[in-house]
Amino acid sequence: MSTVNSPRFNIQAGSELTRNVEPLLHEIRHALQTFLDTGETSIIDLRSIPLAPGEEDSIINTLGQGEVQALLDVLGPSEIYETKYAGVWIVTHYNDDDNIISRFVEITDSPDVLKSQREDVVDALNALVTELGTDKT
Amino acid sequence: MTEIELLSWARGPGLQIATIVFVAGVVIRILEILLLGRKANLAEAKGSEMSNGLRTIVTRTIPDKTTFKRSSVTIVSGYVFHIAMFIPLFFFAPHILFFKDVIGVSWPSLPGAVVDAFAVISIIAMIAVLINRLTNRVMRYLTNFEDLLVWLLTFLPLITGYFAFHRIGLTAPSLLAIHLLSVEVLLIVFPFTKLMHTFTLFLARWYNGAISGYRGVAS
Amino acid sequence: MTKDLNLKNGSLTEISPEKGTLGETLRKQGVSRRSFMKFCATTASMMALPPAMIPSIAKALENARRPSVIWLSFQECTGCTESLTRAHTSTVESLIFDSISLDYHHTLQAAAGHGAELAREVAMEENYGNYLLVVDGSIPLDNPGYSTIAGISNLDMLNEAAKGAAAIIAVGTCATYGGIPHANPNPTGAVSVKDIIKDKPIINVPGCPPIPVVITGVLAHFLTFGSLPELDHIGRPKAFYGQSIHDRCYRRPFYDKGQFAETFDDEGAKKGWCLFKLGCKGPTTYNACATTKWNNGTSFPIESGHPCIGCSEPDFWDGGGFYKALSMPTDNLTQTLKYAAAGAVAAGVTVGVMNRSKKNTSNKIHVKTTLEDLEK
Amino acid sequence: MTATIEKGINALKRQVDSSVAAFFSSCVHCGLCAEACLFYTETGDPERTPINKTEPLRRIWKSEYTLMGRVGKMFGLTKKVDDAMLAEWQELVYDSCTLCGRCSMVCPVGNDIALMIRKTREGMAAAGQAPEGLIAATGRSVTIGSPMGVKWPALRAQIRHVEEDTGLKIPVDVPDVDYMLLLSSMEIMNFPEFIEAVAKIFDKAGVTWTISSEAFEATNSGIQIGVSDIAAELVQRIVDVADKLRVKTVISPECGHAYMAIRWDGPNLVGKPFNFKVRHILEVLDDLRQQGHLKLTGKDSQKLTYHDPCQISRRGGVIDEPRNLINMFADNFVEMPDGGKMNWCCGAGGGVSANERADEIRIKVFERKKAQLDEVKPDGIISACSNCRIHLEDGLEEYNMDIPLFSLTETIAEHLADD
Repeated sequence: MSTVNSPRFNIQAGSELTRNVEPLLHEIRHALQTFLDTGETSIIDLRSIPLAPGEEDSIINTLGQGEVQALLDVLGPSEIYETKYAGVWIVTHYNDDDNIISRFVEITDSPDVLKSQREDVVDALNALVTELGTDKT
Repeated sequence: MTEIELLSWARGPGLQIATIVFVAGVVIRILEILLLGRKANLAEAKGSEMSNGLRTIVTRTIPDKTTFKRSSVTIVSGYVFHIAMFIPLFFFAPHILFFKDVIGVSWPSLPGAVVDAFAVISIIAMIAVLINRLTNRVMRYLTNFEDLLVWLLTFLPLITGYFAFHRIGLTAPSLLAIHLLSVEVLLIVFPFTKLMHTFTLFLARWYNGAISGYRGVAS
Repeated sequence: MTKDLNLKNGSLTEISPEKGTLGETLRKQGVSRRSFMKFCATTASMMALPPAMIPSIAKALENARRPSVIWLSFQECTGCTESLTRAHTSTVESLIFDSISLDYHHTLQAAAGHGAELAREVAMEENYGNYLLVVDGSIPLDNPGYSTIAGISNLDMLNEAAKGAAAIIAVGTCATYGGIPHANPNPTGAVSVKDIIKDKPIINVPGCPPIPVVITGVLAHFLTFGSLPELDHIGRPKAFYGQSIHDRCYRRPFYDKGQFAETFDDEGAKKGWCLFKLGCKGPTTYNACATTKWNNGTSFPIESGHPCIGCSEPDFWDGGGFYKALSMPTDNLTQTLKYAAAGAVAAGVTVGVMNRSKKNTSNKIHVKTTLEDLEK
Repeated sequence: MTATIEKGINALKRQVDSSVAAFFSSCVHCGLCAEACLFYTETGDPERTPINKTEPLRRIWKSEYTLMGRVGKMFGLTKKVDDAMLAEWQELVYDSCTLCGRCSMVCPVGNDIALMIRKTREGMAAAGQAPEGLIAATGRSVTIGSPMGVKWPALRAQIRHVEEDTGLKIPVDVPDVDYMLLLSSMEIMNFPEFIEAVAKIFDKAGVTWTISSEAFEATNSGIQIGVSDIAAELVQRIVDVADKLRVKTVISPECGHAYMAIRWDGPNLVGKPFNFKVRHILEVLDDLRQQGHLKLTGKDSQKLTYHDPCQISRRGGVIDEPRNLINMFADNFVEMPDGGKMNWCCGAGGGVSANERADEIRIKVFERKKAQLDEVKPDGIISACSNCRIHLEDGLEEYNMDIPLFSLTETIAEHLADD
């Protein structure tokens, strides 16, 4: 999945490198608590935080894999899955060349992008109508 | 002038000018001293000039017990400041690289945290040195404009170095440029002020030891 | 007329004479709402904006008007355009370019000769006061003949194009700070855009080349907010140039611990230790390489084992050599040291001789002191 | 009647050599020398800081022999040395310094400040800024032969007394002997027991010696006032006689600066090495001890301490010898704190005792010696300098301290074994 980020050098990956791994996990914990208390969702951009090679993997590995997985085909693939901690989702967007272009941790019951979008539903109806050749009116 | 241009100037022409003035000044000053010459002693010797002169260069580093007791503040602050200053100066990796580039010799560096700690100690000690200079009645009496100027010019590289290390206040190139410029000012005034004691104290101690040693006294 | 030119133009964008909103354009292209959301999320990430802003970005982008963009290339190597077109290979970033009307770019456009120049003139006229002017390359002030396009000197073309521009984006270190053409001894008298244009907002996107997402990020910001991003004291968007490479470098802990690679193939290099001693300019270089990375987020120079050369800073070419550590003097001090010392020995001996003759004089004029001489 | 500021400045110019230049270049105004100087510690006056006393010499060095000084002089920026300035410094250079050299031992950069003050006196004296008392003493030394005005008949009378008391013959003007004994006027006038002691010891040891009727005075006012020309003249008198009598060794008596003058400064003043050796009486006695020619009897169980005269110990190098000798007869010898080369001066050397104007401060700074003695609380003090001895007596009396003083040579004579 993340071959792009696998270390090329024998760098001792671990939290002591940038010291950002643990604080980030705690941030997720706080967000989950808030979500439970108030229903407020949050999104963390993994690319906005300096991480050493291997550290992103370390976060991903810690969060683990849960029950739900989805693969989207939207201008290149996107991958969404729930971690072993319910309510914590990993959203990874790839480009056509399967390179990660953005990656988020979402704390919510279901990431918005997973849902069918109103505009697309409208288009879908139109398309279905055209397909069936039925006049709406 | 952008900060990078300033940094380039400080690393290039600024450093050249400072080095020329510093090296030429120090060499001229030392020759100026040595070439004055000293008459050979015609009295029958009781001890050796050379060996005691060399000995005193080393031993004069340690104060005698009574003097230490009587002037402990001056001695402790002075020693702490000097020693703590030499650690960042000679054991901070970027500084070692500088020396390596100029004189071709290099040695192991100390971790940033250690260097930083000594820099802080040195800064505190320098402030103590200043306070002592302004409050100790003898030092206050002896202090002239040059003493204060030299204190300031020694303090600036330390404090700017500390700011550059921690990137406080300005952008990194500006901090680095200011640090280098402060060092260059120090180098330029060096040969013409009491900063020369860095070199001449070895001469002075040698003469003292030699004069004493000739008479059979370990000074 | 406009339509014809656009056809000849054959730019990266869909030819769209009416220039509707971005939302309309995308829908026409059959881009789904989900894709658009992905695009917005990625754009936010790219611009280093907090994810909470994604909905407002989506709204703004949807209603954004497609601006006319004129791209002028002066003394440059086309590396900036190459960097940008690499960015273009990824689907999402391409939307940014789909959302502008690139009316003139002499490397990318299909049109040639008088037609190409006419396209520029027409775009300038039609969008006077509203178009974005992108410049890569430096401008020679020495002899205008060093770099001309269609017989027009770079200086004249820049001055003319700048007049009607809403803003100017200087792309690459040449356009922002003079770059390699400006490097000592600067034979063409190369200068940057901001050295010439004083009365327009200029965004500097330095780098040799700049990070592609930084270029697209700045465009996205302009599209999203219709304004320029916040700039630092030398005109760079703070979102990308706010922190130094050193500050965001994953090798920073090694620097702090004093663990350095001494050569490119020693144990330290293999262990990924800090490259400061190999000349890394990370501490004085402000850019986003360490977080956005290159080649679709693959890595950045330091991650590949090479020190930062400081390409996004002014005069990086004249910094005393890429492999000379920052704390080293840029010139040969050893030589200076030797000459200064040699000269000083001569001067010192002269001073010494003067001192001695002065003392000899005092010895000569000294008359033996007797008892009578002790009182005035 | 012919001293001028120009002569003073010229004299100071002649004093600057590489050591002085190195010293002044190294001073960082740390003030440690003040704490080594009894004239500062006992008065607390910062102007009495040793290095400050060298200011006239420093100004001349700076303006005449340094690059910046030369440039500064062109623009009139250097501090001037003039009559008023020297007059202001006179009390510091003469009254507040015994040239004891303790400052030279503590200066962290190694400045021999005592030497610098000694050199400063050359300029002061040439400019007519020496104290009256010292000028008068110097005048007596040159014209009469002794700073106290002691002439040969007076010594001859003392010798006769000693001969009568001891039954020993004191050799006078005998050529080709091993030793020629010099005396200080103080010994002749106040402590003739010293002559007696030497006569007894030498008699037992069987050495050949003599006293010269032409040159018996060991002290040298020229050194104290700071006029090398006069000091050289006084030394030359001794050299001439010693050469004439072809003596092997000239003995400097129990006097500190006399030893400095003849032993260390002498050859340099007259400009050539001596044909004879110069030894302090304590060195001679210690030699005799080593050779087994000095046999003592009886041990003294009193608590005794030794006051190191500065010019003999710290400045002269005779430190171990007195201790070797004392241990021959003392059971309970105690060092003073800082004893040896770091001993504190009594406060009367370097011409201070010859300078009446300094009487008050001389007694004041004795408090330092008093503090040292208070720590040891000795039953007796031994020393080897009659100038120290006179002043110690003054001081002990002034501060109501009842401690007897002994001359080391005399004490040894008292312990001589009867074979």
